Amino acid sequence: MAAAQPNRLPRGGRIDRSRPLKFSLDGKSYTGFAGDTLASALIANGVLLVGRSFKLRRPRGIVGSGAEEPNAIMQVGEGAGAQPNLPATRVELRHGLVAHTTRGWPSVRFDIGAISDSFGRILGAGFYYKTFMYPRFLWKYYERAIRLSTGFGHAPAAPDPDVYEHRNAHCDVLVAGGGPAGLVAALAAARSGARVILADDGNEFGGSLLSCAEQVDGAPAADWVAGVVAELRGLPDCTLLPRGTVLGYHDHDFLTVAERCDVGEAADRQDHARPGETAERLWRIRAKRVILAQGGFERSLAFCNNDRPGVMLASAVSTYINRFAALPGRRAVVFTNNDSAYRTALDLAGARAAVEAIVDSRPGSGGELAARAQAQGIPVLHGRVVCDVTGKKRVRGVRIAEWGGDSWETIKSTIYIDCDLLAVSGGWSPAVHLHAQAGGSLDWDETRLCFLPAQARQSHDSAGAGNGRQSLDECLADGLRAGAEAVAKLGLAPAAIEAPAANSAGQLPIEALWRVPAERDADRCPKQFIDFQNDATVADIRLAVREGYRNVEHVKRYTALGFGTDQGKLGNINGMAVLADALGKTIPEVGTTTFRPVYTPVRFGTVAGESVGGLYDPVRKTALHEWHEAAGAPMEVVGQWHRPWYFPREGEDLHGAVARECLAVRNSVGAMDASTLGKIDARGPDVVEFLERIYTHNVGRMKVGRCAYGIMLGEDGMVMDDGVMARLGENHFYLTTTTGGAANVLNWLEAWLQTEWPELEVWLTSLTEHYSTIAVAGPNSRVLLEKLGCDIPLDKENFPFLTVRNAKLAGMPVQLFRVSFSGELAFEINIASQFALDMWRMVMEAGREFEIAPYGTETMHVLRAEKGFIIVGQETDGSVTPVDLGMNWLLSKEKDFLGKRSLARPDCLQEDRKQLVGLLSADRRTVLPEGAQLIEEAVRAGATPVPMCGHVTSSYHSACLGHPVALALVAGGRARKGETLFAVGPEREPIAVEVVSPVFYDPKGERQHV
Amino acid sequence: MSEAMAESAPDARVDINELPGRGFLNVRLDPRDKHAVKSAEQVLGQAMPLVANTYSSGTHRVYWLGPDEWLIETDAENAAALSGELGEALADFNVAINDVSGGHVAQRLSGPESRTVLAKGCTIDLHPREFGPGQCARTALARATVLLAAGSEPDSYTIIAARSFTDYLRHWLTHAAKK
Amino acid sequence: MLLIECPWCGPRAETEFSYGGEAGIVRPLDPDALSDEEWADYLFYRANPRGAHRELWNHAHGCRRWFGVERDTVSYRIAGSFRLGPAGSETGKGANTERDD
Amino acid sequence: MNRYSAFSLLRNALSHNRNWRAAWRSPEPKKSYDAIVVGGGGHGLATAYYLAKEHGIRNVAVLEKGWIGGGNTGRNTTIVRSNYLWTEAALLYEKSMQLWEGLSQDLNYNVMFSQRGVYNLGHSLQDMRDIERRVNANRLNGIDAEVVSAAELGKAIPCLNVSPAARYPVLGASLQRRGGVARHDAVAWGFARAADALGVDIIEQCAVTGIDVSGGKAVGIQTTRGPIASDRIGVVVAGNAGVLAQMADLRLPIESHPLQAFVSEPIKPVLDTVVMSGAVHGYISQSDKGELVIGAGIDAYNGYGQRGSFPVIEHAMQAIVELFPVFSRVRMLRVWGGIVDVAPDACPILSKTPVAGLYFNCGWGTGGFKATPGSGWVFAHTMAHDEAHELNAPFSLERFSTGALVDEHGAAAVAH
Repeated sequence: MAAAQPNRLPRGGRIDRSRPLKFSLDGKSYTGFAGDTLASALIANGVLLVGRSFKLRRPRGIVGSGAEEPNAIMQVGEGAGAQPNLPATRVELRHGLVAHTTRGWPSVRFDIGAISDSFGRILGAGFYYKTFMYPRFLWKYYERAIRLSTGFGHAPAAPDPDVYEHRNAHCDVLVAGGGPAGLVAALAAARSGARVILADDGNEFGGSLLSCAEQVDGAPAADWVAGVVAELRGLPDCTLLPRGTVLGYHDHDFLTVAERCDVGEAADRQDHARPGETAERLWRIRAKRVILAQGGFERSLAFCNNDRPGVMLASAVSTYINRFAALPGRRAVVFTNNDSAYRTALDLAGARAAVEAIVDSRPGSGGELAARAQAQGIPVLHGRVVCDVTGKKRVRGVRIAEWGGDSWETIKSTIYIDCDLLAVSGGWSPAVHLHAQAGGSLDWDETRLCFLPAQARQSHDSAGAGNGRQSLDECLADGLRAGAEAVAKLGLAPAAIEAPAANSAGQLPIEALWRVPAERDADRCPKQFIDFQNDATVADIRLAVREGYRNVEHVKRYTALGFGTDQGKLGNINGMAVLADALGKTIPEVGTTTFRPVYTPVRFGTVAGESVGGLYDPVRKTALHEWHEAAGAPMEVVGQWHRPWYFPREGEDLHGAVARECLAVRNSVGAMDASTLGKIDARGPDVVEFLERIYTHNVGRMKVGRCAYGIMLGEDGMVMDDGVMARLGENHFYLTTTTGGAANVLNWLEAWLQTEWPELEVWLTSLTEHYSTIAVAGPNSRVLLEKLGCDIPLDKENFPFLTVRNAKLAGMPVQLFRVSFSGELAFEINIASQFALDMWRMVMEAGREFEIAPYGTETMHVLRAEKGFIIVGQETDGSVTPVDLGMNWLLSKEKDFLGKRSLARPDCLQEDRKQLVGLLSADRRTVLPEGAQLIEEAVRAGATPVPMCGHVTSSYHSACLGHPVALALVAGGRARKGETLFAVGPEREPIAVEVVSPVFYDPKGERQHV
Repeated sequence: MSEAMAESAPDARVDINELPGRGFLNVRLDPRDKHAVKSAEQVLGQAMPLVANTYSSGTHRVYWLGPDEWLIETDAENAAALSGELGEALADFNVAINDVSGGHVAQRLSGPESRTVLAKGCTIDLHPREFGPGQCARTALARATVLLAAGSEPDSYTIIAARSFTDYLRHWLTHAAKK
Repeated sequence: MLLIECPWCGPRAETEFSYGGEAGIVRPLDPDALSDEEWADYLFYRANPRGAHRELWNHAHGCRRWFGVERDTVSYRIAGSFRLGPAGSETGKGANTERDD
Repeated sequence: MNRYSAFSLLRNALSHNRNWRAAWRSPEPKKSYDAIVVGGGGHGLATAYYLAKEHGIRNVAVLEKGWIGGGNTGRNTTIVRSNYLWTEAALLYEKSMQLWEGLSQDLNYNVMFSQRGVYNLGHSLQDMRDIERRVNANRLNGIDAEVVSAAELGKAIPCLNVSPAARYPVLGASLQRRGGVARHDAVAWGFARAADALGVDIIEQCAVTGIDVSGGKAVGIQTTRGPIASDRIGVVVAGNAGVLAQMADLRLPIESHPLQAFVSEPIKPVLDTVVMSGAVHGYISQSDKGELVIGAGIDAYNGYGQRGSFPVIEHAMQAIVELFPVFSRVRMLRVWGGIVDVAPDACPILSKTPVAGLYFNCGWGTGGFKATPGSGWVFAHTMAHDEAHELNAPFSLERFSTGALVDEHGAAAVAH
C-alpha cells in the first residue's frame, strides 16, 4: 500500500501507518494514513495541482498547511452530507473520504477557462466596473455568465443530516491556541486553581511543536506536549477543546469556539451512521481572562509566477515532512528573507531531498542556521532573490538574480536552477486576529517586520509567536509570563512552575523584502501574486492606486485582496507593503485592515445550533391542545401559539366548516378555546389610579363585579391593545389582553410602574397560563351551563351582561364572565388549566343535545366582524387612533391617560383620516379580497399613481346574513356612508362597494343582553 | 412529540421527569414590610428567602423570583388552602397572593450529564461553586423563561416553566440529552 | 453578547434582558400644557450620544426589574448599573438615582 | 474622465494599464464652496452628483472623515426594491428604482444592478393580508408587484423550504421583479467619479468638527483640514447624524443602532433572487462572486461601535437554516456591522432645519442603500431650491410634531 504513496517518507511523522485509509479525489482512488490531512495525503501521493484561480484560471497547488491555504479548496463528501469549500489542509483524512476539486472545466488539470490567463492584462483590477454596460439589457446575460464561473463548492441539494449544538461555558482563563506558549500558559493558570478552557484549532495539542524537530526539557517536543496535556486533563476544572477553533472575540469577553466533533476517530466510529450525534458544537464562553496564543502565519513573497504549483510556504514544507512524513518535492530551492526557512532546508535535507540552494535575500555570511545548512552541503546564495519561476502545472525551475535592495528596479537573472519545489518564506505575521477583534490596537515592529498586539481593550493578553516571539525558548517563557499574569489578575495564588527549556538557535533579523524585482518593470513583468485566490497582483495594487483608490480599504475592495476564503491570512501584509511602496508611505501609515469575525469559516448549522426545525421557536399549546388535535382541527399560527383554526367535519373545507360553526353560534351554541388571551391580576391601594392612567375610559366608575371593554394607547396615541377588564374588588382588577399582546402589555404596565410611577402601590401578576378560558356562545349557552350545574343563578337579572361572578360549574371552581365577542348571549369560563380539559369535555358532552359546535379562530373572526368588533393588528396597524375606530365614547375627557396628548396633534385631528367603516359589495355576492385597496373612481391601471382612499381590513362571507361583509379603513369614511367606492384586489378589476356602518348584525346589540 | 420521546435519553445519563401533583402560589409583597414577611413565614412554617436567587426548603419550597416576588411550590391539594391561609394572615398588608397552579409545570432533571444538558441552552454559570443547593435563578433555557433550581443532590435540578412551554421544553431537553 | 449586571441578580447575559432606551425621559406632568413641539420632544427626541449613555434595561427573563445602566455607545463598556429611584421620589426612569456598582 | 468601455479596456491593456486616470481627484479643500455635502457615502456622493448634473451647482465639496463608501454604503446587503406600503414612501423609493435602472449608463460605471427580483415572505394569515394590501397599493402606485403562492415559490426557489410542516410555514410572498441587488462599493465609486468629472471636490480624511451658524444661518464648517465657508450645507452621515446635529445645536428624532450582516464563502450559483422574511428575521441573496449575503436583525441597544452582539447573528442564522435547510453546511466567512440611524416611523428625514441653509438627510434605518440615487436626487433638489421636492416633502422634521408620520413600522414591508 505504501508503495502507492510515492512521496511518503519511510519513517517519522505523526501518522499511524497501521491504519491506511482509502480516499478519492475527483474519482481517483488514493491511500493515506490515519493522522493525515487530505492535503498531506495528496502530497504523499504526489498530487499537488488541486485548484484553479478565480479570474485567470491559473493552475494552483497546495501552498500552505493550515488556515492560510488559498488554493486547495475542496468539496468533501457527497449528497446531503457534502461539505463545500474545505481547504484540504484542514480536512482530517478518514476512510472512504470522497473529495472533489472545485475549479476547472472539464477538469482541474485541463481547464478551458484558462484562456482567461491570456487576456490577463484586460482583466485587471476592477475591469468589470468598466464594461458590460452597453447595451443595458445585456447585463443580465453577462451577469449570468459571470456567476457561472464563480464560487467553489456546491451547497448540498438535500437538508443537512447533521445536528449541531450550542454550549455555554464560563471560565477564569480561556487560552486560545495550544502550542508551546498556550500550553505553558494553561498549565500555569490551571495549577493555580483557575477554571481553564484550552482550545486549539488542530486535532491535537502542540501546535508548531508537532511539526518541528526541536527538543523541550531535553526530550522530543511531542513528549513534553503529551505530559502537559495529561496533567491538564487530570485537573477537574480544566476543559480541553482540541479541534476547537476560537472564531470570535466579542464584547465583554464573550468568545465563540467551534468544536468539530465528527472527525478523527469519531468519524471512523460513526461516519453519519449514528444520526443525532453532534457534528459540531459552538461554545459560547464568558471568560474572566483570555490568553491569545494562536501563533503566526508565514508570508510568501511577491515574485513572477509565484503561484505555480510547487511554490509552497517553507513552514508548510517542514510540516508535511515532520508531521506527516510526506515530501512535497525532490529537488528543492528555498527562498527566504529570514532565518526560519533554513530549518526547512535542513528538514528537506533530512528527508533526503536535494536542496539545490538556499536563496537568501540578505547579504552577509548568515548565522548559526546558515552554518548548519552549509555544514550539510547546502549551497547558500546570499544577496540573491528568486525572480521568476518556470513551469505551468508544476515548478520546473527558478531564475535567480542579484538583489540590490531596490524592489522597483529591473534586474537580470543570472542563474537558473532546475527544481520541482520552491519553499518560500517572507517572514512571519503573528495571528493578531482575536486581539484586534477584541478592540486591541496593533503596532508595527520595524525590526521584526510585523504587526504586534499592543494595547488590549478587554481582558486579554497575547503570548508566544502570536505576540511576536520567534524562538521556541521565547515562546515558552512568554506563555509562562502570560499565565502567571492572568493568575495574578484573578487574585489567585500562583503555583510554582518553571519555564521549560528549549535549545533554540539564535536568529538574525529579517530583511524588508516584499516584492521581488523582475526583468521588466512591475506593470509589464509576469504576474506577481499577492492574493492567490482572487488573482490580486502587484500590478493590480499599483493600478488601483493609479486610479485613485488609495485607501487600503479601497484597494482591498477594488482588487479583492484579502476577500478570499483565507481572509487575507496569506497575502494581506504583503499587499499592504506593496501598497505602501506605491503610495510612498510606510506600512503603519497605510494602516491595518479590520479583522472581523470569524477567524476561520464556520458552518451555518454550527452557528444556528439546535434551535432549528422543530426547535426553531417554541410552539405554545393550550391545555386543550390535545383535544383540538384529536378533533382534526388545522392550526393557525398566532405568534408562538398554535390555535385551532376551524373544526372540519368529514368532507368540509374551511368555508363549509366556518359557515356551520357560525350558524351554530348564532342559532344554538358554540364553544371556543380562548385560553391564549393575556390575563393579568392587578391589585393594590393605587390600582384604580394606575389603570386610569393606562386605559382610556373611566376605570374608577366601574362597579365591583362589572366588566368593561378597554383599550390602551401608545404614547403616540395609536391603539396598542384591547381587551375586557373586570373589577373584582375595590382595589382588585382582572385585565385581559390580546393573544399577541400578552407579554408586551404586562411588560408595558410594569415599565410604567417601576420607572415612572414607583409611588403607586400596585401588584401585577400574570394569570395567562394559570387560567384556561372557554368561551361558550350562542342563545343556548345559558341552558348549557345550567345543565352542567352551576351554583349561581345565570339569568339576566342576577348575572347581567358585562358582569363577573365566582361560581362552581359542574362542581369545579370557575370565574364566569358575561362577555361576548360574537354579539350573542355568551359566557367565558376561566378555569385553572389543570382542570380545563375536563371542563371542556363536559361542555362538549352537555352541548351535544344543542348540537354544540367547537369553533376556531376563523369563526371567531367572522362573528366579530359581523358585529364590527376590531382585531388589534388587523383593523389597526400602528397608525390608527381610537377616534379613527369610532371609539370616542371610550376616551375619558376627565383625566389624562397615556397617548391622550398625541390625539390632539394636528394630523390626528384631520377629518380625512382613515376611519373604520363597513363595506358591502354592490352585488352583495362578491367577497372582497382582504388587503384590497379602495379607490374613488373605477380607473383602470395605467394611469398611475391612482390615489387610494383606504383598504379592506377584514372580509368574510356571512352565513347568517347570507351575504359577504367587510371592514375597511376609509379616509373620512364615517361621513361617506352610502357612497360607492371601488375595491382593487389581485384580480385588478375594480369591485364596486358601498360604504356602510361596520355593525352588520344586530345593530342594537340586543342579543348579547338577553 | 410522542410520549415515548418524553422519556429519558437512551443512555440514561440524564433523567427528565415531570413532577406531578405540584401546586404553585405567586406572592408579591414588599420585603421592607417586616411584619408582612413574618406573617407569611408563620403560615408557611419556613423562611421567605430574602437573598436574591435562593430558595428555602421545608414543608414547601419558597423561591425568590424578584425583590418583591416569590413562588411557593407545594402539594397541589394544599395550594388552595395555603392560598386562603396566606390571604387571611396577610389581609391587612399590601400584598398579592395568587394561586397559579394551573400555569406552572415542574420537571426534574438529574444524572451526571444534567449540568451539561442545561449548559446547552442556559447562559448562567452552573458550576456547583456558583450555583449549588439552595440556589435558584429565573433565566432563559433555550427559548423559554424558566425557574431553575439546584437540587440538594449533585447534578439534580428542578425546572419550573409556564404550562404552554411544557412540550417545547421536554422536546428540547430530550434532544439535548441525546448528546 | 453583553454582560449586564442586574442590580438584584448579578451579572447575566444580554439575552436575558430587554432594552428600554435612554434613561431619564420623564413623562410631562401636564401634557395638555405642552406645545406640539414640546410633546414631540418628549415622544421622539433622544440624546443618542456617541459615548456615555444612561439607559434602561429590564431583566425580562429574570427578576423582571427595570434598572439603569451607564454604558459607552462606542466601546460598549459598562461603567455600572443602578437601581431606579425609590417610590415617591422625583426620579422617573432613572433621572437621578442611587448608583449600585 | 476616461470613458469606460470594452474598447477602453482593450486600449489600456495594450499600454499595460498605465494610462488609466484617477477615478476621482484628491484635491485640497478650497476656502469656500457653493455647497458642501458632509458625508462621502453613497447618499452624499449622489447628492453632489445631482447638484452638479441637475442643478448646475458644480462648486461643491463632499467631505468624508474616512474613505468614501466606508460607512453603511460598504456594509449593507445591497437589496434594492421599491415596494413600500405607504404612497409617500413608495413614490420616493420608486424614483430611486427608476434611477437605478439607468445608473450604470448614466455614471458610465458598472454598478452591477441586477434585477433578479425580491420576494418578501409571509408566514401567517395576517402576513398574507398585509402582503395583499401592500401589493395592491404598489400596483395602484405604478410599482410592479405580485402575490406568489407557496407552490409557485417552491418552483421558483427550489432551495426554499415551503413545507407546511415548518415551524413558521411559508404561506406565500410578494414579488417585485424589478427589485434586486447592486455592487455597493461600485455605487460609491461610480457616483464619486461622475461627480468629480462635473467638478465636485471629493475630500477624504476630512472630519467635520463644527458647524458655523450666524444669525440663524449656516455659514460654514470647521474641519480637521481647516475652516470651509458655504451657505448651503447638506449633512448625510447616517448613524452619525445626531453627532453632527449637536454641532448646530439641533436635536434629531434619531437613534443609532448596530446592524449586522454576514457572508458565506463563495459557492456555485444556488439562489438567483432575493428572499426576505420579516417574520423570521432574515434576508438573503447570492452575490455575483458566489457568497450568500445575509442580513440580520437590528441590535436593540444604541451603538456606534460598528459591531453587534453574536446572538443576533445566531438568530439570523437559525432563520436562514429554517428557510433554506440546504444552506446548513455552507460556511460563514465574515461578520460585520454598521451603524443605522433609525427614525421613530422607520422612514427617512430629508429636511430643512431651523438653521437656514443647513439640511439633513438621515433616518434611513436599515433600508438606505436602495434609496441611494433617489435620496441624492431629491436632496440635491432640496439644497438647490431651499425647498423640498414633492417627493420628499412628506419626510420633513415637522411630521414628528404634527403626527403625520409615514409609519412603515406598522406596515407589512420590512424596511430592509
